[in-house]
Amino acid sequence: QELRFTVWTGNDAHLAMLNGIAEGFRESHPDVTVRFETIPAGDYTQKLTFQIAGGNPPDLGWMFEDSIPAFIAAGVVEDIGPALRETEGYDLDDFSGPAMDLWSDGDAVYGIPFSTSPFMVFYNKEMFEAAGLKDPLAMAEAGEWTMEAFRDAALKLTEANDAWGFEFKDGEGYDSRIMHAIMPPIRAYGGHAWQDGECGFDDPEAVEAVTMLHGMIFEDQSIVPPGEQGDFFSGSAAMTVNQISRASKMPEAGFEWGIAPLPTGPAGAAPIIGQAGISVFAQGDKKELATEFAAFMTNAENVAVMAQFFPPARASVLDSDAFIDANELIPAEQMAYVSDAIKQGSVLPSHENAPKILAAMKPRFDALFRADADVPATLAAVCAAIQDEL
Amino acid sequence: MTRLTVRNLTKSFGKLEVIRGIDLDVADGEFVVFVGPSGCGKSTLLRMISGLETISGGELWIGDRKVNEVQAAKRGLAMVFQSYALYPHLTVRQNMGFGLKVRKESVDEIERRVNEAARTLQLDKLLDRYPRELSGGQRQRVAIGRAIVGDPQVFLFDEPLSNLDAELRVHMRAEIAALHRRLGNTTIYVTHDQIEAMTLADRIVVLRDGRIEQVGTPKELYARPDNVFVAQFIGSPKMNVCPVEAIRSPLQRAGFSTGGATQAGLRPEHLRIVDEAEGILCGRVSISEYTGGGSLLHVEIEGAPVFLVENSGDDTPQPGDIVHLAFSASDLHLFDAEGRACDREPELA
Amino acid sequence: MTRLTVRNLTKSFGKLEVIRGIDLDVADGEFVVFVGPSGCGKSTLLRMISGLETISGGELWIGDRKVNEVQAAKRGLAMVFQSYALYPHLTVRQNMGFGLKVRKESVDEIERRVNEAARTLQLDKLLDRYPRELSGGQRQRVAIGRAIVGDPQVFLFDEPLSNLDAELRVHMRAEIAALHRRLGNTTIYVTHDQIEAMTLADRIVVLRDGRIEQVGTPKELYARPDNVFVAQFIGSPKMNVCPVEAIRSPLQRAGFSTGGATQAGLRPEHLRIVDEAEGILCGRVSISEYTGGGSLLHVEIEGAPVFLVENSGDDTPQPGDIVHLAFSASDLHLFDAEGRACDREPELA
Amino acid sequence: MSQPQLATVKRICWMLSLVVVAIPFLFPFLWMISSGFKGPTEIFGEPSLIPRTWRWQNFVEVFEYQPFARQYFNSIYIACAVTVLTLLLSSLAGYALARMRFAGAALLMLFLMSALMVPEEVTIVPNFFLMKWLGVMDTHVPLILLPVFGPHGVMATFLMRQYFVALPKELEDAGKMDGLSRAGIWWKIALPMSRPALAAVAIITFLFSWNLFLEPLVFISSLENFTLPLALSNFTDPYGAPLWHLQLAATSLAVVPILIVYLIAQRQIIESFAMSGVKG
Amino acid sequence: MASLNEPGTTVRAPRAPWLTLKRRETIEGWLFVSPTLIGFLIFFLGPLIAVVFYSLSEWNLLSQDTIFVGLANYEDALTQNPDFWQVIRNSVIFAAGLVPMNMALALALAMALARPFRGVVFFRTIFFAPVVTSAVAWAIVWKFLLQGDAGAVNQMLATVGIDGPNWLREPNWAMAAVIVTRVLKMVGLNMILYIAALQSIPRDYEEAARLEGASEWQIFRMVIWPLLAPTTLIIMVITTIGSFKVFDHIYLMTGGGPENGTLVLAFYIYQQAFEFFEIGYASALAMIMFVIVLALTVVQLILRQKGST
Ligand SMILES: Nc1ncnc2c1ncn2[C@@H]1O[C@H](COP(=O)(O)OP(=O)(O)OP(=O)(O)O)[C@@H](O)[C@H]1O
Ligand SMILES: Nc1ncnc2c1ncn2[C@@H]1O[C@H](COP(=O)(O)OP(=O)(O)OP(=O)(O)O)[C@@H](O)[C@H]1O
Ligand SMILES: [Mg+2]
Ligand SMILES: [Mg+2]
Repeated sequence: QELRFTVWTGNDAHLAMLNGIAEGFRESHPDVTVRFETIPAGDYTQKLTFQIAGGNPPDLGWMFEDSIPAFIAAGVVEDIGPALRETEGYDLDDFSGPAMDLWSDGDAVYGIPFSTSPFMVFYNKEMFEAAGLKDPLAMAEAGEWTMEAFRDAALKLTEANDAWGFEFKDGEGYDSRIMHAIMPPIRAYGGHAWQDGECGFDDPEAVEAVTMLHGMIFEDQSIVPPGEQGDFFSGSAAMTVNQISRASKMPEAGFEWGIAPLPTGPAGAAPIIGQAGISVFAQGDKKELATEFAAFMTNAENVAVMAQFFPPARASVLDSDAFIDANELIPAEQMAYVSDAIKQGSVLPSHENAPKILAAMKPRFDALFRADADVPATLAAVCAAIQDEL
Repeated sequence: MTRLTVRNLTKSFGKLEVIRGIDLDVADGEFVVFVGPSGCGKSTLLRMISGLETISGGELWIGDRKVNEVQAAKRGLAMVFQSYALYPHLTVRQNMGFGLKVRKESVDEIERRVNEAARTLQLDKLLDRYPRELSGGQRQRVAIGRAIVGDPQVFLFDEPLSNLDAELRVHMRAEIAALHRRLGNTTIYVTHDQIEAMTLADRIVVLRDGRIEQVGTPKELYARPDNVFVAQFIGSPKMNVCPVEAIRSPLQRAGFSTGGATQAGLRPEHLRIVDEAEGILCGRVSISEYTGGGSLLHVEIEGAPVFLVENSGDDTPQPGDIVHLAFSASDLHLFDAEGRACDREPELA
Repeated sequence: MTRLTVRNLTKSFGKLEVIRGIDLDVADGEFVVFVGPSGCGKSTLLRMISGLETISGGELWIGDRKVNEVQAAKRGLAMVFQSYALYPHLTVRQNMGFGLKVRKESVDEIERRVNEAARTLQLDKLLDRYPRELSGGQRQRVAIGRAIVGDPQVFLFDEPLSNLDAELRVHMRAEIAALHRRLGNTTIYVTHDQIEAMTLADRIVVLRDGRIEQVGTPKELYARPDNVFVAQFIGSPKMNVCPVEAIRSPLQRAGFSTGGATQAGLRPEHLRIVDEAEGILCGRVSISEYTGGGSLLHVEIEGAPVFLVENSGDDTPQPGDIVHLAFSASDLHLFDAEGRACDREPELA
Repeated sequence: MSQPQLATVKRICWMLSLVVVAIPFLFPFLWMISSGFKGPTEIFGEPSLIPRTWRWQNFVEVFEYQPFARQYFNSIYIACAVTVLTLLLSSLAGYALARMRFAGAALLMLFLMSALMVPEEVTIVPNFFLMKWLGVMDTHVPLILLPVFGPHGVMATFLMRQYFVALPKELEDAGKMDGLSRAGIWWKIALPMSRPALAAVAIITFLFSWNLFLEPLVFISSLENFTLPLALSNFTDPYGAPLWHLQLAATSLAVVPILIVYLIAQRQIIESFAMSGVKG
Repeated sequence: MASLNEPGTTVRAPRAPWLTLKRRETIEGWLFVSPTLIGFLIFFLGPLIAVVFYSLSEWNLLSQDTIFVGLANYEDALTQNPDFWQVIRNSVIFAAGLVPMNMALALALAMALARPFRGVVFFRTIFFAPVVTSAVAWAIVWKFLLQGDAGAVNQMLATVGIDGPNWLREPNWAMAAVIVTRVLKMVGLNMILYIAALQSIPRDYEEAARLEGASEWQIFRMVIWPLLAPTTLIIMVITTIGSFKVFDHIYLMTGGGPENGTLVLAFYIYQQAFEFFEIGYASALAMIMFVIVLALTVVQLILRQKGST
């Protein structure tokens, strides 16, 4: 028998690891092979939908955090909760509560996060030294790594180096990564995107946070502005926000670097995590087998294996020294922050209408990211645009 | 048995009736030429015979087979087209052998017959050329060669010479005549050039507007046209036709009776320039066109349209000169109000 | 002052020399026709005169102005194209007024001149039609009308009649002649039809391969061609030419001296069918083509190529008949080995 | 200044202005090819047309990152299949519409022509379900069928018809007299004579298929079934951020061969466009 | 043998067979068109009719729920949805910008390159090259060249002292940028069509006009341009339809942004259907698009009818 498993990675190391896990599964199920199908991330949800609507669903698949609610709402992912609970030696409760929030509804479990990756600040040590600034990690330790400190650092970095102070995630903060750009400050200021069908972008906290970002971009000119390239990894920006998997890009970069937690704000620390889970599709004809494989893949042992690339959500693994030491690129003291962030972090806002909400938000945010934008008014417009979908 | 019989043949394109009931018998071995002005239906009629155009009404017999619904290729005829229609991507040899090949003749047989036809037409040396490498006359000959290899019962030609220059046309015309004499096939030939028709035909069919105006030998048509149309169509330059009224008194003076005729016709080559004494008609030369062997005079006769006069003498009148014209009674053609020729008793008697 | 003077004019397209040194004088009001086989450079020469083609070498004078480098529009000439080149999107009126309009003449003036030209050419009723709504002859007339409204000093025509059918060609030819007589402009006319040349020209220029073969009045060219080429080019059907050798003995018997000539030429219309006694040449009719007024005989004379003979008598010989041919001494053309005409003392004397 | 000198000056000005206009057409290609040799960091650095370091391994990585050779092949074979099928069907139908007098031909022509006015976007959704029903999702079948039978196929049919209408009819009549069947005439006479039109249709069809984007985007999901346009927009890291250096290297790889073919055949291409009825 | 003289009465005269030449032709004709016709019915006409039905329902692709809603989708688009009118406006602006620019440039290039001269092949090649280049490649490259300060275009403008805008970030400039780059991509095709048309205009017309004293501009304006009218019309129809279909270019260059400034109908349909999976709504939009394109084409064809009589 063959299980089709859609993933969005084409990375050889990732696939080797996945195939290794599949190989392990054959010990108990000798006649089962698992075929990992790569669908590029950009079109992943769309193609997956086509496969499902087209009557050709995979048995299992990776799911993005922002698309899972819609899939749950449409009833196309299987509730594997009961099966997991019955699985021997599978400790469902080992998964941290906040991490499971998105994937379960009461007792029903629609997916298991295999990657729970917090957003961290990557920074260029050399540029910090050139600007005569204290290392962010040290600031964090001292509790000084606040939004003000961040803004101040960015400005000084920009002035001291022939580079931007800060780059949004992958430079896509104005396009596909708007939420990654705005949510850390909004949360740090105590705001939220939406809750219970109510838009939060026009709350004072959010307005204040966005105003700060706007000021950094257009007054301080310390954040790479829209339409410009200021790639952190090629040394054109001093700081960026990203997930730790991006550390793999660092050896090429050729400068001293480090990672630090997100800066805190008036509302304290607000770590943010991005998630991806494994789901079993309701239309598949080998659902039981698929569920068994999902369980196998996310048992403690395999989660530890995957931890080399994907930060785990199992508390037991997170606390293990193995995890802390696992990443050869990141020193242990920095990994500790990662670990903390996973446990305390909350996922980015999601919604079953996420694609429409994002599409509705996008043009209003385009208007926001202009030098002469009226921040509160624009945010109000954002809320007006998305209210119907919430 | 390659008589060709046409009975009340009609053809309509949509509402437009193009052939309006043609009856015709072509004897075995006869060379019949269709002439007529452009658009009169010559090609359409020929194509109906060939099978390239469907028949709307009437009957078409080739030999004793009714062929109305027989496919073109199965009627046993061959056609030579105005543009020659040589396949540009095939050599002369392949062009000529094409029909045989389609009919699945053996390679040897094809070879034999192509060579034979090529010899007949002196195409031996050109067999491996492509049409584009041939001159107009050679193409024409290949087109004929292609027609004869199939050994057809009937040959059809649609203006085969109209793409050639004047010189070559005279030459190829003679060749076609020679070929017909040699092979003796029944032949139908379409042209709008009446000289070609005259020189080639056993019988000429004059068409007009989808109807036959007259059928006869070239001589009959030239000497005794049935009507004004044929009279003007056959002969070049064309017959001068004028109302009898305009020249009644000169005619009467000369003793020609005009009966009930309303129109009189005189061919340019039948008008002689004579002394005032002998002259029947008199007019002023408006243009005199020198043609080498002679000259063509445009003569203005009072009350009548301009007369063309062929003058082969060396003493060419100049424009402005007054000339006197004579002709013999037998050369005067008379037509009634409908344009039909009036019986000419003197000759019938 | 609209003489046209051409001095050693040459033209090359890249390496290809197309016009190889032409000298020519056209008098004021003269009608000069260029003839020659296809590709000989007639159009090119005309276009060089018009200014549409640049001049590679030599000089071109219109009146007493050297115009080698003068723009086409400023040379004061008008041209009628073979295709007529009527603008399909403009009415006849607009077509005729086009040149005046681009030269910014006043609307009234344009109106006046177009109407005048239209009257001259009987186009009054057609002024609001589009070219596609006109017959060939009418288009031709509009093309001429367009040329005359500009009141040019010189008219240029490039095969203006070659798109018309035979009948119409005869008619339009006469019209052009009449027009020229009326307006009297210097005119240069290109054609490859020698009958057209003969009937229209004051003088004919025979071109061959970019060079002038002969210049002269139609009569001169017909009666005294400078060389075989001109002899065969002028006259239709073309002159029979054969080696003197082949007919030396009959000629000598008849008392014609051939001098040092190697080729002899006889026009078909100058050969008469006579009794055996009078006959100079004797041959067998291979084809006899009836042409209404007479017939065209293909006569095979032993040792010589086939002779064409025009026979206007009514007693047409049949194929196979033996005929005897006679001609007068003045109609015998003699040429030397290079094809140049030999002086004929009898006539010079 | 004499006339020839004036002409020379005019010519030079003329050429210069053409060169200026040509820049926005040419520059993207130069830039693309040069960027294909740059490292990921250099692309964003100081712009220069000549790479500071030539990074040849981009072109190796292109093939490692995804089955690019396979995708390249997919595009080629799909485009070939579409082209051959389109030529075949459009010439058949175009021939019939131009040459055969059969009841309903005129109406049929109008009917088909209406397709020219309907963008593919309109019918893609039902076609999606049709393909699902046929069980050919994530195969190349839709990418072949839809161009052949969609508006583009109709356009090709129309072009072929226009050309056939203008072809001299006598050759076909000759074929008929020689005993060829209709199909024989079409295959042995009409087709060989319509090479310019076939070439023009082949070129537009090949390009059409080669550049097809929406259909593959909708119908293809697995990497090894991708066609080039999809593959090109798919040089992203696992999180969706573009890998510019690879993308541009791959783009060069996709564009350059076509350009070379075009350069070699450009005279014929222009001629066949000119000779075929493409001009309308 | 007597009967031979009267063919109409011979015993051998067969009755007219059923398979007359005319019937044969009809059957063959339909056989020839049948592959195309059947494919057309299945893959084009059928789907087109289906779209009409889809457009009357609310249908989410993911959940596969279908509810018949009548004309609600149309109502929503035409009266409720503010984006819709912006999309229509964008499409119209896009077409209104692209079509004239494309045609003017194509004609200008064709006029320059219709007659042979040294280097003509080189230039024709350059102008046609983008046509044979994949739209994806073209969009990707231009997206790069048009970046804010770092992009090659602005760098070049900077050398002549112009401070270029942030092309793809400002709605109006973004629209201009997608139009211009699309024109650059496609103008070669129209150029070739115009060249073909120009070459088929007999030179006589031009020469006649020149002889009559017309200037180059007058020749173009009064002779060439009117003669090109049929070609111009065809090109206009094709280009207009094409401009409404543009999807990939915008998808890749701007994704419809910024501020929906380049969100055109084709892209919007795609988004509704394949990003939001709103099949019913997308189908209604598709029908609207169909009607618009149809109307434009008919208007243009009517203009042609008027122009030619
Ligand atoms: N396929 C057709 N459809 C409609 N009308 C046609 C068709 N073919 C010919 N006709 C019309 O039939 C008439 C006769 O045409 P036909 O070609 O037989 O004339 P023709 O005598 O051969 O003329 P020409 O000397 O110019 O060749 C013309 O009026 C022509 O317009
Ligand atoms: N633009 C050109 N480029 C190169 N060669 C040319 C050009 N125009 C004419 N020729 C060549 O010049 C020669 C003379 O051409 P021209 O058109 O003057 O002949 P013509 O006497 O008018 O012939 P026709 O009777 O066929 O019109 C021909 O060999 C032709 O091929
Ligand atoms: Mg005909
Ligand atoms: Mg010429």
